[in-house]
Amino acid sequence: MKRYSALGLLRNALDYNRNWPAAWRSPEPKKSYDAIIVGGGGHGLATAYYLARDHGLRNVAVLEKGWIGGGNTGRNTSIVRSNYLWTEASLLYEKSLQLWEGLSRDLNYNVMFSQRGVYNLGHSLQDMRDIERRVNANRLNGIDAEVLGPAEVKRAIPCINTSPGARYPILGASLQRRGGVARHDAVAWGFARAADALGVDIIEQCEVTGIEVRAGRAVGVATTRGAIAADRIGVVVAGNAGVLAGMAGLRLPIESHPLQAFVSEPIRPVLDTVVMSGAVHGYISQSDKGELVIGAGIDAYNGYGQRGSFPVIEHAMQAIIELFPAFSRVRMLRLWGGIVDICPDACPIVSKTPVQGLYFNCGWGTGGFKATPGSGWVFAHTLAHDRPHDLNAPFSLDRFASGALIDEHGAAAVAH
Amino acid sequence: MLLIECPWCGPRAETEFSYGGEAGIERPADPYALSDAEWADYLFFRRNPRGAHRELWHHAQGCRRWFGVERDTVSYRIEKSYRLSGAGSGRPAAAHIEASKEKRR
Amino acid sequence: MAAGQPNRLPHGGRIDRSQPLAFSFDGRAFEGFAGDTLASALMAAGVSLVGRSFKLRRPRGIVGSGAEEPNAIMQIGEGAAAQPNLPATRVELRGGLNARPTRGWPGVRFDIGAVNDFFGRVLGAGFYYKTFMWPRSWWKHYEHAIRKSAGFGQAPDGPDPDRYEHMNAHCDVLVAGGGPAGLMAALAAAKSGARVILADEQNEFGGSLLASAASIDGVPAAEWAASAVAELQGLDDCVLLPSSTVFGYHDHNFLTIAERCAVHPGSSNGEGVRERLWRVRAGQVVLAQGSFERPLVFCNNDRPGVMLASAVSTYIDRYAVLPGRRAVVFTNNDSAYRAAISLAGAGAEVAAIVDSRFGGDGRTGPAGELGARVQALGIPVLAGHVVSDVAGRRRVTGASIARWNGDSWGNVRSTIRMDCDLVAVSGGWSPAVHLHSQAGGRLDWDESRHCFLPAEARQAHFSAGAGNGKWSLRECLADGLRAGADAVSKLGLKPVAVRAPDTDADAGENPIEPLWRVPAARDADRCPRQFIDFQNDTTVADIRLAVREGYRNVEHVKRYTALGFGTDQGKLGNINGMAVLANVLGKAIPEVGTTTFRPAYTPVSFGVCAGESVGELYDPVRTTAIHEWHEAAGAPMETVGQWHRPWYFPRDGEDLHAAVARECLAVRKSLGVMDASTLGKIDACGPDVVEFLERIYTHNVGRMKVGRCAYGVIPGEDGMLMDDGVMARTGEHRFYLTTTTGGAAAVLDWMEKWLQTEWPELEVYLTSLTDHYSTIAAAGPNSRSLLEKLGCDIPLDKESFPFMTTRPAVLAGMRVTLFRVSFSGELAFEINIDSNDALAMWRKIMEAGAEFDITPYGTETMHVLRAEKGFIIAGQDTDGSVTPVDLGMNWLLSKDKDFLGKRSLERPDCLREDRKQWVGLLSQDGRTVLPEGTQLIGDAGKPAAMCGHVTSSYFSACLGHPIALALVAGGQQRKGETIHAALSGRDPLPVRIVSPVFYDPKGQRQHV
Amino acid sequence: MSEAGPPRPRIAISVRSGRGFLNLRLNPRRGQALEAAERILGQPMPRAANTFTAGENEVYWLGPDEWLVATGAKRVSALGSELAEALGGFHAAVNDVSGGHVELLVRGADARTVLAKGCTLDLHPREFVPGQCAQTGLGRAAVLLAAGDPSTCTIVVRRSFSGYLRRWLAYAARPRGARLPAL
Repeated sequence: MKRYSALGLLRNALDYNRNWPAAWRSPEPKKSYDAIIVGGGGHGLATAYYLARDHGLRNVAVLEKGWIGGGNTGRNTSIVRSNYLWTEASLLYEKSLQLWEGLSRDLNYNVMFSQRGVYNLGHSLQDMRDIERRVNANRLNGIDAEVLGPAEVKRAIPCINTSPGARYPILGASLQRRGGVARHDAVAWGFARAADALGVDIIEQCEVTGIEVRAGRAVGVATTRGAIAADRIGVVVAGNAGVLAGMAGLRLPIESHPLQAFVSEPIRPVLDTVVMSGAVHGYISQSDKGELVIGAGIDAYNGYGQRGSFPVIEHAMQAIIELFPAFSRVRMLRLWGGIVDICPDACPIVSKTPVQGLYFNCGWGTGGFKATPGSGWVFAHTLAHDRPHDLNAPFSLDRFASGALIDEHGAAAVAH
Repeated sequence: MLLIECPWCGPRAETEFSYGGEAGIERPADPYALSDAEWADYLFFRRNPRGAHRELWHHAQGCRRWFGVERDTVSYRIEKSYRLSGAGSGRPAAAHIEASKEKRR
Repeated sequence: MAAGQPNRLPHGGRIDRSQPLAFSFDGRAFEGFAGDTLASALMAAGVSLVGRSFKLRRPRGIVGSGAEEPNAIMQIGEGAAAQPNLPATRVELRGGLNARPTRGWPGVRFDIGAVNDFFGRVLGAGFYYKTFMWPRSWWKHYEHAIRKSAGFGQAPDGPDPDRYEHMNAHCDVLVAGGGPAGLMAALAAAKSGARVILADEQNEFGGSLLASAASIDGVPAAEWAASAVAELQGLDDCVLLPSSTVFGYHDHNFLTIAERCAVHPGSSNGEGVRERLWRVRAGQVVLAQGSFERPLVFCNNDRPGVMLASAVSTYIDRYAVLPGRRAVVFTNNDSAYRAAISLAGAGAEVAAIVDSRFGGDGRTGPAGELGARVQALGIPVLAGHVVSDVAGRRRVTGASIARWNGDSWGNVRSTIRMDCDLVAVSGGWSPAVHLHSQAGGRLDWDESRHCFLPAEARQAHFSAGAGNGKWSLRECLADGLRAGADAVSKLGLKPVAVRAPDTDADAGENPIEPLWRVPAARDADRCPRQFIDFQNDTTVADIRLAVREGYRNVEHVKRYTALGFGTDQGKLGNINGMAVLANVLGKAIPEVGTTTFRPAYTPVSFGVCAGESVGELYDPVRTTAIHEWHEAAGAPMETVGQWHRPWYFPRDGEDLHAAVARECLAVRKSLGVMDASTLGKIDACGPDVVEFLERIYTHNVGRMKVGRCAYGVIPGEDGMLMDDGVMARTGEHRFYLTTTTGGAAAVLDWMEKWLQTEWPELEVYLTSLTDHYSTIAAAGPNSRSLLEKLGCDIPLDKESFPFMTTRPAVLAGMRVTLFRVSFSGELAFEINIDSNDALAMWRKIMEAGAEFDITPYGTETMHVLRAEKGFIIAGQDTDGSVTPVDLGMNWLLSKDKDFLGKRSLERPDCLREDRKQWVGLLSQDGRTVLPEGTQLIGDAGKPAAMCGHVTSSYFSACLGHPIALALVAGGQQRKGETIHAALSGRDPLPVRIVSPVFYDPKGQRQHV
Repeated sequence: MSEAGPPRPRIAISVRSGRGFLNLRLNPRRGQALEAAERILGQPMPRAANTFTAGENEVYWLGPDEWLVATGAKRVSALGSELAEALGGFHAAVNDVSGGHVELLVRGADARTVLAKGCTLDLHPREFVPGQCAQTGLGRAAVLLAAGDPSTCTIVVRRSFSGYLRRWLAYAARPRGARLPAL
């Protein structure tokens, strides 16, 4: 891999940018691999990267049915934080956040991880109890967190409405200063480039149509580009996990729903942090280009259509205007939808399965983007050692039978 | 915004309804006869298909009836909606009622 | 010529010269006319530099005349009524309008940022992914600098002074677009008796007819449009929506339209409506939104003065503005010839029509009528030539013209140089297929028209007119008529025969020949910039770079180069970009893929999407029948779900703590009263009601005698506590159930779902009585005396009316139901009364209670009193992960029956002994009130594993010390143990695990 | 306050006081329960979904086994007892819900247009004809709407939402001079 550098940028510019190499190759699939990752989203590419970097597994392919990063990786609001309620969840997301903090250098690709802070607003006494509980738990887990009053929120975010007369007045907030946003496409591209440099084959336009299981062991996949054998197969396909599981005769406790988001036209910088609210459902940040990036709620029905119902968008607009009355005249530019796979406890499954050599990483719900490096890191460990890392052991498939759910629905109303 | 046909009130806007998930999940007659895994399957595991889906909707702002809908989860097109206690509910409702009456006796 | 309007033509146009309008742009004063857009007025005034591009800060002029405009992005107005990012082409001029350019510092005419243009090569596509990484901690500084140049306009600085609203509408046929095709479709549908809505984004119907020189049925096109509109207005059930953009086509034929009602931002003053969102459910839809002209891609094609040919015509014919004095027209199709004719007719000199076609056969121009007209006007046609570059920086000063051999990627040498101040370009047309695509419709590449056409519809819609690839006026009219009739037939109506009008418009006989990139003197990476996306500065070289770096999928290319991500959403550039990409990849255009369009077709304000549900209407405030008394008493309100409940009742100067201490003591010592009306209340009756409730609740419901009350909990099927409340058996087959305030709707839904979907054989009727009954809780040792004083028709002594029973009664002359239940642990009565009488009863109670110093209390005191007694608040002490067993409620779980959730309690995790269990906590120091949400740790050492958290915590005035409730791992077996509360900024505080019942553990006080 | 300026929508909103309500549930296919109720009410019960009958009382269809009887506040108690007695032999539920409902009357040429701002039903006079009723949403509240003549609608709303709904109606009826195309 030719490393990017300031000097390289200049040199290439002088040469009219005619000598930039491809960021990743487009190889033909081999007959067999040590490991196959199904799904070329951020999580899958990260898994391949960490397999190659940390576990010495370089004969690895990432199979992507479309184009890499074309699923939820490219369809989210790019928020990164680790201030989850339950210890199990917060430690996993914290691992991810720590990886984010060095990711640009690590990958030699600027993923523009911007630690501009994440505010979770409280609008009722119960919200504030939940915030207090979560912040205290985060701190004890070594995760930065603080509780702010409405005046401090107003000082930090001048355009927010802290009027006590609001329908749902802001009573306070939690703040994770290390949280922030990143450039979503760059994450997929950066991991792809770095994994490719370590020998990983990234194969686009290659749809997996079957998983071959022999004597309880997964031995390969059938694809639109032929059969490919593999010692182990990791499946990371948000929005398709159930379909892939079905190919191996497995069932997953997942339901897929539309989740919508939208951006405004680019405006001059007015909001330099991330604001989330559960009661007044909406979350918002402003991109480096100036767009307000806003997440709406989940549509209630199951849906794979990558689009949702308009009233959900209307509601998000109302929520944003509640919080930021001045944004009423700003205009929505683009609206889109993703598919979120949701587990009963709003926590992911990063797990071995009853099929030997077949591993699933799914059910990230609305929390997938922020988990990208951490998810890949623990999944790579799970594949390489055929057992979960301590961090993802609680997120195994058998928790649904034992009842050991990690219910992030409960107190963390906004699980984005 | 979907247009959902309530079997009693006719087509109404989606905002009048609440969603109830996959239809036809029957509560096991004897939960204690089930292993933990089987119980978990009933509790948490759903078909979640890409394509035709039988699901429950509740006319929450209308007649308060739960009913069944057959909808495609990709195109969102609704093939039909049906009363749970009537024909086409996907489960033989009348027979079911008789059977459970039996059980109670 | 109008004063200060050097480019205004002396005659013509659809402007009102009797109404001059003064406006300002960039701090300078100008004048235009009513009927102008800001763009036409600026052009009339001779302003050609109106903006700067996003990245390279290149000087930019007006390119188009409609929604596609990428350059003239304006800030209109100021303060709270400001409107950022409006394209000048879409701003109707009004007197006093204040417009400012949105890019460029210190100004649009001199912009420091223009240095970017010189460093442009470094700033190629994706450059920021490759840099700003060293040193690691510096990204925030780099980003700070990058953000400084973010965005176009500025957000308003205060709450929106204007109003918005929604309007739900239903129609048989919605016609999107009121040009020739749309008008014909609407006429065909409406005359056949269909309910029609016709929406057009412009303030006048007619679309292209408003700037057309053709005549229809013997009258000028614009006049014909006006008469068609008049005819539609005369028809029943035809709603005409001008200034209304259909911006979203959603599932199930639901469409959203943004209507601009008040032209002047800020002028509605809270009275009128600025914008209205039409939410339309349409039987059929006719999409007639026209088409966008494509620019041509050549060196420096972004210079001010390079304009779309159709826009040139529009400025001349509709606005009577001459965009240039000496023009070069550059085209690969016939339509630009009309611009040449318009220019010549308006007195401009057309130096040449440079037509890339006809190079091979030696002809000098197009055959047919257009060719003849151009020839008659003496306009030279340079066939087989291209404009390869233009000169000038802030305004075009000349064009370099070269002979073209048909190879887009070879090099050409320009042989001709022409002076000019305007280059009118046409690269062909792209139908506005956005709504068709939003509706799920596929797009097909048309090899003869060289554009994407709508393929078969996926919802109930038809495309018509230019949006359907029908370029000539005659075809548009006929196609609109056809689509209208098709829509009507699909609805089962009989289409009424409508005659297709006749027109003298030319048809354009010579086919377009594709020209996706004009070659230059040097190769595509080294030649001057050839822009594809003007706003985002995406060039041909950027696309080549993206492909070189492996970003080959069209979505990767778009994201890597920002192509199509501007406020114009690629209306001008996307097709050119895809074609160039296809060229670079050596693929056919349809192989590269198409874009899936998403709403919004053009940007829409947050305000109009939100509608009226903002501010106090954001969410209903639910109030009880006694609410006005609480307000008059000055009680601050607590938000509980949608309800406003009195939090506490401060007496002069009291804070929360003082008021609550006083209220608590009053209840314990004498008499308190609270409004508990928000509790959910359900009447359940029927022959199977006992069987039903046995399945829902955990206790033995059947053992309750008529007249008895019982506390019950409802677990979910996962065994976790969902809700709780007191129930009363009011008859053999009848129960009165209460739920928590927040759980009322959910519990009723839960019960109905089981009844209707799983147990339809059970005969039970559930009726919500939440709003009908108000509930007044009178608590305290003197509560019985209060009721006696009010006058009650039943005996109230403890033998006749024991604890946990209910009786109908007449109290103070009013019919009530009394419950001897207590959430405070004191002697207490809950009075249920028809809400119509509740306020009167409350007042009587206050009056009668005076002698007992009756004290109204709010939710906070209620919480303290129940905590002293160890009663849970579902949702505060529980969080969806807590079972009744965890709460120490084993006594409530019947062994004799199954109930929902029971099986789940047998799962291994639910049987763990170290589950978090609910206990009481006492601060060892006897004075610290632990913050709710405090985490608990085993010992004070660090790092400490958390073993639980505080769910409720108060100072108990009655006990004289703080009390807390908590969930602690294995807590029920650890009573007496000391653990630690991890307090922020302090040493961990030792706390002792105790029983959650702090007060009157034997429960004697409520039994008196 | 000055009333100058463009006209406001033509709509009048009033609260009907002195009303009493009964919620009635019975199985219309079981025995003669429906007929028994009709004898007490002295008028037919609506059998078709989303219709109501007007006589001495208004009887609104709420669901396949549920009706709302609107009557005078003074009469409601006796009527409820009579119904309960007459239906004693059937699986039926009669509940006085007078305290739980507020009835509003909306009149005027623009009444339906104003309602359409917050209601997704098709309120066109040809579609929502006299004798029809519907439970639906209005703004963010659930309501029962009943069609009188083309310019009159009755709204029944739960008491705790009535304050909100009246504010919503006041807002929706307020704008001046807006084009309000007839539905």
